Amino acid sequence: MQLIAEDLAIDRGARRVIDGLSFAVKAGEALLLTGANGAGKTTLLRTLAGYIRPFRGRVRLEGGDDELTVAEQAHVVGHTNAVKLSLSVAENAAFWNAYLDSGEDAELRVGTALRHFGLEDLSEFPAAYLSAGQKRRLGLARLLVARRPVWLLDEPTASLDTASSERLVAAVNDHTNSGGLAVIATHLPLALERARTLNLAAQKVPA
Amino acid sequence: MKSFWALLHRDVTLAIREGGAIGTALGFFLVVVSLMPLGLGPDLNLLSRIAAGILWIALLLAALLSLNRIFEADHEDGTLDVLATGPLPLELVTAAKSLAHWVTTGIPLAIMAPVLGILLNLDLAAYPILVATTLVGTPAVSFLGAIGAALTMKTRRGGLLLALIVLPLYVPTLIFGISAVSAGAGPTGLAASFLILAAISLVTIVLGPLAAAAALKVHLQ
Amino acid sequence: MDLGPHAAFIWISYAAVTVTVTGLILWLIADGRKQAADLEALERQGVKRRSSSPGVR
Amino acid sequence: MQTLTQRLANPTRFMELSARLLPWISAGAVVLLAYGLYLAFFASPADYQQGETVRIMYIHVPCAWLSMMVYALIALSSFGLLVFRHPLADVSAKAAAPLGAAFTFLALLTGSLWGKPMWGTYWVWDARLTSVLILFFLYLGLIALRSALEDESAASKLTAILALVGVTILPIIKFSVDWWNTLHQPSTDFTSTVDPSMRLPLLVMAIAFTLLFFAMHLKAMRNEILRRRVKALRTQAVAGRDRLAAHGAE
Repeated sequence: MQLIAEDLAIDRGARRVIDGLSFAVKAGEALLLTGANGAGKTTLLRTLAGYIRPFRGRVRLEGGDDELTVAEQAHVVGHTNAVKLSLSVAENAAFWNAYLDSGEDAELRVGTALRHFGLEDLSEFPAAYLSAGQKRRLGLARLLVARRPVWLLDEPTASLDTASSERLVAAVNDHTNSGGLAVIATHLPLALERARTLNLAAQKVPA
Repeated sequence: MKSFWALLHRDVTLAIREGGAIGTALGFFLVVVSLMPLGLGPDLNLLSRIAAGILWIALLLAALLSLNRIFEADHEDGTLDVLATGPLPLELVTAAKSLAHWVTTGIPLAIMAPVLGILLNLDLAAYPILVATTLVGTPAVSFLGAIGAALTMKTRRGGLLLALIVLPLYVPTLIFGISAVSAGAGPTGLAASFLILAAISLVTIVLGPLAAAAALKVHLQ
Repeated sequence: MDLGPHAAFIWISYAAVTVTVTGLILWLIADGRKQAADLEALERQGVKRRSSSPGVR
Repeated sequence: MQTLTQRLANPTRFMELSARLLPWISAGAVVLLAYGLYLAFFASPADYQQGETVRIMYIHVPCAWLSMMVYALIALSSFGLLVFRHPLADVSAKAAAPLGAAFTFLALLTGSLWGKPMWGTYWVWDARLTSVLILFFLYLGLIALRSALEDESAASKLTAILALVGVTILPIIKFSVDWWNTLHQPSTDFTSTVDPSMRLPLLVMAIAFTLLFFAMHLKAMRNEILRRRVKALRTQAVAGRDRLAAHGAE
């Protein structure tokens, strides 16, 4: 399986943010997107996820399920956590499990996900009580409550401490080791096992 | 289908837990209805004649208050982005959320309407009809409202704009809702307007989610 | 011209249409001039369109 | 037809073509308008029922006709934008909305000025008046929604969706208002058959107003295209400055 971007040109407003970008990410691989603010990391991720229609070029998942769009085979974690404050931690995770994964072995998956991100002691608390870092971890726990071959993460380590970042890195490594692939926008180096780096600033066509 | 029920269940749970929206809508409904006699004078005959109209208009205004939260909250915390990547087509996402709005706002308002009818000296025979028409008519309120909520999701002063867009669309519901209740309609008129009201609700249940989903797709870009 | 007892209504109708339509036309002309002037000012500053097709104005 | 719309798809072509067309349409509108006004005031008799007030009809009917035609045009343009992504469709819809609202307003105003001497009141909740009033609200909604959205491309698509929703719901609104009206009060049939002496001035005025609208619409579309060019150039100029600043810093 590989995620392929072919000759992408993406406009935001009247500005061409990305022009003529091609790359492929194979199963078992993680691609780190780097580049200054405004280099187009978020835009590229949202295009891969299918929210933004590129001006030119296309995104496809080779070896995936042809019935589904790329977005339907991907986890997308953006700047927001998609956490409901009046639901408990466990309810938040259980909802995404039921919604994204048709609730297969729900309890097991939810339990594993919360444990991995160190939230198991908080599972009965309403999410409103969580700190920013804990909310972020709950947002990331979504990655484990449902199985998706593609992970698209936008600055996933934002508001995470070192220990939590390591848990995320471990989750991504597990994911790639079991045949998944990931595209991660980050400005911090992540100690991933099999990662390549794509610097978006360098990709820019000189003016 | 499991995703649909999960989403519906979550929205209903949220509305009950957060409580504010339902309470505000019901409170607003009560306030508007009780202001009417103050404006029109305490003539009970007059009030009972126009009770159905007052109740329906106040109900629409009360429902309007809660519409803008249908998509806004999910948009703000990023839930909408994730919902869009789920196995459920966006049309069914909007359908589930409109349905949840009906369950949490339409039904409570419909139940509240006959209680407020007492304040307006509503004819006793009209009570069952009032409950029936509000129950059958309020889905149109939620599903049409969802279109407006989706269109105005990211706008400044979204609430006022929402009212401007949605209220003209409520005209048919209002007309047939009232005409079914008003005493002069007679049994045949009643059956006719009741059926038309049901038809309007069915049409909007089909049309609303399509238009709302189209609007959300634009916003997600 | 005698327009009968309701002449005022007729004149007001025609006046309202005339005023509104004239107003719209004047606005359209003024708006057109402004856009053309802005465009010219930008071009004089040397800003060129990316996909410029010559002679477009 | 295909080739014509394709050729028109290019805004540059459109600018050339409309520049050539605009004077002719405007001239046609002026000539027909003059002829129509002559017919309306001098060459047509007073109605045996309505008296001289019938002359209001000669501007009221064309305005009412335009109020509906322009909405149909907006709906068609919206369809063209959403389905075919026609680049001029949104320009057309955006340019038409305020014009349509203006003519709808005029239809309501002249209608009520006709109603006062004829019915003894400026406004009756007649089925037709009510549905035109709702049409006016729909226009206001379209204009307000567009002006409330920053992003131009999102605004155009969302407005198009609203226009299409409006066009699907309009027949239901119309039907319900008719029904409501017959329920409340006996419907008065004011649309008695048109006398031949009125038919010609009505027809001429209707065509004149239609041409007038198209002239204004073309002009508004041209303005809109220029406005978008100005906007694009400004964004480009700002981006250019950014690049210079970045180079300077290195």
